[in-house]
Amino acid sequence: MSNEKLHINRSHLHLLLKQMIRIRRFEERCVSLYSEEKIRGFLHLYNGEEAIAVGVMQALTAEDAILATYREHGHALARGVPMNSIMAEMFGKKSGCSGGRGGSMHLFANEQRFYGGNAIVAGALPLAVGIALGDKMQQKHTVTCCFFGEGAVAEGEFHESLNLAKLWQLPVLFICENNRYAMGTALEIEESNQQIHLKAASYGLSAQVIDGMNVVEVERAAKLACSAIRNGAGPQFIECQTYRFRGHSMFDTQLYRDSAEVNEWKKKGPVVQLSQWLKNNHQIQEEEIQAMELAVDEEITAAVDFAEAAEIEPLETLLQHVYGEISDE
Amino acid sequence: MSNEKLHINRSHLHLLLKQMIRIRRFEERCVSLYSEEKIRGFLHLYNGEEAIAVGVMQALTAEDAILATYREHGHALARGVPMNSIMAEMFGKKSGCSGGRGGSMHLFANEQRFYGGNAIVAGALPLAVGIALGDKMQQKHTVTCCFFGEGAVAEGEFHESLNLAKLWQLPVLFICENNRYAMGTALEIEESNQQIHLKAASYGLSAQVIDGMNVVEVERAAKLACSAIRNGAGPQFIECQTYRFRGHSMFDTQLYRDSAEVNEWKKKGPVVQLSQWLKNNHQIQEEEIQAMELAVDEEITAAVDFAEAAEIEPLETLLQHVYGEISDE
Amino acid sequence: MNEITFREAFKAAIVEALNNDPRVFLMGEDVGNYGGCYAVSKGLIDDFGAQRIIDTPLSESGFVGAGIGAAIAGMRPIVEVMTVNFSLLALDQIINNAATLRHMSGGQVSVPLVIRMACGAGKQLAAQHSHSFEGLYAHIPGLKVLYPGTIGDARYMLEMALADPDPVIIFEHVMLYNQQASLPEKHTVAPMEKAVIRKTGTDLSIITWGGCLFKALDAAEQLLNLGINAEVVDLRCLRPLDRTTILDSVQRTHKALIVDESWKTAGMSAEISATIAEQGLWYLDAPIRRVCSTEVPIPYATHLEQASLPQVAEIIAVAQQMIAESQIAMGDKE
Amino acid sequence: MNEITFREAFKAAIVEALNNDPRVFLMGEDVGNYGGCYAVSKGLIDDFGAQRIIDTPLSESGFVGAGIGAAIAGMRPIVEVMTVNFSLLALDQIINNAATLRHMSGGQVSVPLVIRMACGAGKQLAAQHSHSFEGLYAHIPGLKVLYPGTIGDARYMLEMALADPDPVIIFEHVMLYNQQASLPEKHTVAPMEKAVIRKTGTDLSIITWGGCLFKALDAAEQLLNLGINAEVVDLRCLRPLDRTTILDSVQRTHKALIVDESWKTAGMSAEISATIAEQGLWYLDAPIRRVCSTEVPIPYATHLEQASLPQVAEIIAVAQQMIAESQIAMGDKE
Ligand SMILES: Cc1ncc(C[n+]2csc(CCOP(=O)(O)OP(=O)(O)O)c2C)c(N)n1
Ligand SMILES: Cc1ncc(C[n+]2csc(CCOP(=O)(O)OP(=O)(O)O)c2C)c(N)n1
Ligand SMILES: [Mg+2]
Ligand SMILES: [Mg+2]
Repeated sequence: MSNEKLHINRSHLHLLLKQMIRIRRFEERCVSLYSEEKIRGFLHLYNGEEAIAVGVMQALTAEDAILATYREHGHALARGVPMNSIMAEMFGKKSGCSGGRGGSMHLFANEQRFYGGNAIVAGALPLAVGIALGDKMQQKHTVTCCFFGEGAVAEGEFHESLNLAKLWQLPVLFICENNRYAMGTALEIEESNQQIHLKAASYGLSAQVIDGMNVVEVERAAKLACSAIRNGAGPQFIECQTYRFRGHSMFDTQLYRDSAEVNEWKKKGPVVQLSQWLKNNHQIQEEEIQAMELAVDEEITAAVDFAEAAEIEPLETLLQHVYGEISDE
Repeated sequence: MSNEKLHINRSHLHLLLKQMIRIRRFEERCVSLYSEEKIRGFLHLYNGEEAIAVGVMQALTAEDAILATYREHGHALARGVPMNSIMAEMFGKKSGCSGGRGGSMHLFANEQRFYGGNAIVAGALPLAVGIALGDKMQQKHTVTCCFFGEGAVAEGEFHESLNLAKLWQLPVLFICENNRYAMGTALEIEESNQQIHLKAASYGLSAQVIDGMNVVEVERAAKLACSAIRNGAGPQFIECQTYRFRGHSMFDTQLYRDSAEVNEWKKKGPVVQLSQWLKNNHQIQEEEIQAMELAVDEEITAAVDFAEAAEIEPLETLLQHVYGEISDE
Repeated sequence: MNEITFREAFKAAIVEALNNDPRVFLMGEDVGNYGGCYAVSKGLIDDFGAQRIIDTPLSESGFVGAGIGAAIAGMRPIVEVMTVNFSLLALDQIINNAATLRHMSGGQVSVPLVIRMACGAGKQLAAQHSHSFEGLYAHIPGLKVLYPGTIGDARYMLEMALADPDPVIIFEHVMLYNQQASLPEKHTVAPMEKAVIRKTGTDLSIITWGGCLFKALDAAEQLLNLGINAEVVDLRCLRPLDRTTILDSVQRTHKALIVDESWKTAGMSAEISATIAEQGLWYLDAPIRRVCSTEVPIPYATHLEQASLPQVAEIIAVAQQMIAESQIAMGDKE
Repeated sequence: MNEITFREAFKAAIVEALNNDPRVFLMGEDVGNYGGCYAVSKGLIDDFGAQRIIDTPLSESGFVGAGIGAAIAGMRPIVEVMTVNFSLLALDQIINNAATLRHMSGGQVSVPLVIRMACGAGKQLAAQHSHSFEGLYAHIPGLKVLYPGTIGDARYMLEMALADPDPVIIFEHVMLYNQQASLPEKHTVAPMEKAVIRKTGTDLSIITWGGCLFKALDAAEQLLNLGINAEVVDLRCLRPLDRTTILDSVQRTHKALIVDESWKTAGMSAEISATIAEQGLWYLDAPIRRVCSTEVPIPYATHLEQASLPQVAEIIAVAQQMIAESQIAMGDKE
């Protein structure tokens, strides 16, 4: 297993920070757009968990495939799906990344091999196994990376998928975003064994648990896992311990947890953590952070303007994309 | 955990041997009845695995509940479901234990709390969890014992059920009959981790693997597990290593295994093993074994006569038992 | 009479059941600490405790199967599947076990289980959260399928379902939860398996249920102004189906328009049409019509979503067209 | 022409696909070492290797989902689900993913997947192994559903399914595997989505498919001797449904009798009836009739099992009754 060197130089750390800030501020903008009723449906935000998507994406190449959950804005953004198309999607517009048919929970982008946005808990895991199988059969030497919450671990599809992936030694990187709650259900109500990585290990996968709030640690773990996969070691599993700062969706009254707990975790948040470290080590200046925020805000505002101005699909297209054309091929 | 003493006295060992012979010869009779077309549908025989059902049943009381698979003749017999009603069921008769509606794969007997006879692989596991939950809620202090093959371990329902059972500390005894094949699929094609008991342990259950060909060992393990359950230790898991001497069902051409392998295992068979031990230790005489066989054959012949003579359900009853009557209650 | 929401009605029914029968308990994802995805069971865990309001892991097959087992063991579980979309993960347990055990065991095993499921579209939840699968469930012998569309049914059907010895599915349309209406007296609520005529009429029968009932009633009211007096039949129970009430109504009105939020092909609307074509063909003076969802996975964008669902305007237009057709047809025959 | 069995036809189609396209592979429980539960793929693992004939664990949701994923990645998987009964365990993947991904992604994701499933009753396999769920699958936009009832379709439909860009379900009735017939030339086999009239007739249309087709043809032959000339329409493809062929036939015969092995309520038979009641009502001179399975989980005992399934005698009796009814009805009108 080649122990790839991490580029933990200043500019790379700045890039990581900027990506995380970009996601954070994007999500915050979504909150206001939701109250303005520009975005509708279920909206699940990624605040607090940004280090995971940003860290893992550093390990993936353009040929690799990605699957995520309904809480996937951050993943799409970090993967390079254009923000305009994401925002337009949530506005239900034709130029949205799923043509307005998917919404927040179903972002897709073939160009980035970003295969959704799946709103059935654990529903993407078998797909990830299959994409990895298909790529492997075609000698593509890719990694298929699948993100999911710790709630998914209780589903039968988790079990079936891990077994298949290991049995067939498939190039799947499983990333469990363990934010300790599935909606309002705490990990100890969900799992008899709360050591998720040990469950994964029981299938024979190399599995580890890491601090999902530390983007550098996430990047390092993901890179090692990806190189193991590329060297034929089979599927790898990383449990990233994290926390969601906001409610499950916009409808959550959060009866199931104290604000003290939330605040405790916020102190460890990925953006705070990295920017503090950079500051303490004189690797960044407050103005640089502000400049990042400004740049990001401009991008977001542009995206909102784009989405606002974008056209909706004409009603006559309603039946499109139910079936393909034979010429599709 | 009270370490119950086993009654390994002569008469108990004779009883165990007789039970196993009874099942073995019953199954052999089924083979000929199948070729005579008296029994139809899918027929799965228990030859080679008799020690498991017989051993485990010693640990269960009349109040305990039992669930099994489509390979459940042995379990029903060992549980005390009358042989006549089992045979009549396979003949499709009204006096069959499921009124002729279930057949070989669906033996039921409320009186013995024998809840089938389930032909969906792993389909009974969630039911077992629920019966244990229901009994516990009613303070019944029972054990629910669920038998299943190692093939079931790959199903999502296995995973969900073990997690629920442990999370809720339910009185379930899981008995995995690991006969190394699921139809024609060998364990190593089925499971990335072939140590089934270790998989069970990953949910936090006390889990062990035993020689499922040794009825005394099975009985001991089951009794210990049941007393643990009755003492509140939560669900227990026993992997019984065994082998099926015949094909999966009557249609199996057994392309997937050598007869040498089968013969090797037959030497370790539960009936041979126990009778040899008893003989070597002068605890049984050949004539006593013959007497057992004779008695059993008489019982079987009587059951066949009973089934043969029994009436079929009149066609007018076809729609019965689709719905109950409110007065059922 | 006091006005309550459907949410309150569903909740009151659960509370009553928990109070009246120690064998009853509620189990499902987030029914406890979260208060229920649609807030139906909010606060119940405080009143009844975690032993009777059980938060389950995300294991639909596992906990639905556990509900079946608990019912076999003598309890009266109410299992909530968060939405019908997720019930596909539990369908093996529902069909191969719950619906089948009584018959397969020759009548020995009863499964007195109630499964509640939210369903339906209208909240821009897109293609994995907006399905209506009642036709699928109504296809299965051994199940009973209820779909309350009025506040009285939302309030009182659960009790009837719990008194039934067989597995009963209850659908709750997500667009109804916030609707408000005055609660009728219990004794005025029809038995579980009867269809009810919610508005009498003479010119055509609009046959519907659940989430489409209020659309049908709205359409019927507007049709009155257009000189068309429609009858509205609320099926309430999709299995067993009260075919008599359907046929009686069509015998009087000679026209049947079925409104169903699920996809048209091989859904519940088809069965109602087939029932009439089999047993009431000669009553008809116009072809049977169905207003259903467009055959597309429900899209997110609101204009596309709304275009894919049955709407009042479409019901009115089709009704008018049917009246016109019948006049031509009658003309033909004269 | 040489006679082959349906089993041989299904197998030959798989072999041909494997030979013609390196993207094709077969995956499922016991398709390899065991040779297939119904021996369709016997020997293939020796010829094509374990890379292309993949024995899966007992994980229906997992490996069907894996088939979907492999299709997305550019392969052309043939996934075998041992029987339709077990497909309930994979239904979430089939409905919420396979059928939905293309639309939900705005047309970006194709799922060119074929799923083969054995189905049907007649072998005394009882209530967990004898279902027919084609109506359920036909209800779902995004899927296509084939049900070959002739040797030509058994042989040639797979190729058409594999050429399709969308998920296609192919049902194989277990009672057909051993049936033998002479294989027609490939070019005589109709396109996948067309219904085919297997016997022309003038007096009534018997509409059926798959495992009931031979029963319908048998009945039609016997009816001839009774002076009734029935047309037999073989639907072949249940989604999309070739409504034109159905309506054309009924327009000529004025009577529709649907034969369907699944349960009557809200199944496929209902949709065909509803189609006629909607678009061909005035063609009819007798009520539409359906001969379906009795609404009971299929029992084990042979006499009960047979009593629960559509039978030739019943088809004949109902056809005669329809002719009688239409004469009375016509009499009425005169
Ligand atoms: C199969 C299924 N069951 C239930 C739901 C409803 N639901 C949506 S998200 C969620 C919680 C999932 O928690 P987790 O996997 O930990 O992810 P997180 O939301 O914490 O990121 C639930 C119960 C669903 N979408 N799919
Ligand atoms: C869900 C499901 N999938 C597939 C089958 C078909 N099938 C019946 S038995 C069997 C093998 C099961 O093997 P195992 O669990 O080891 O039990 P054994 O037969 O060895 O006792 C299979 C694949 C089924 N009955 N149910
Ligand atoms: Mg979580
Ligand atoms: Mg086995």
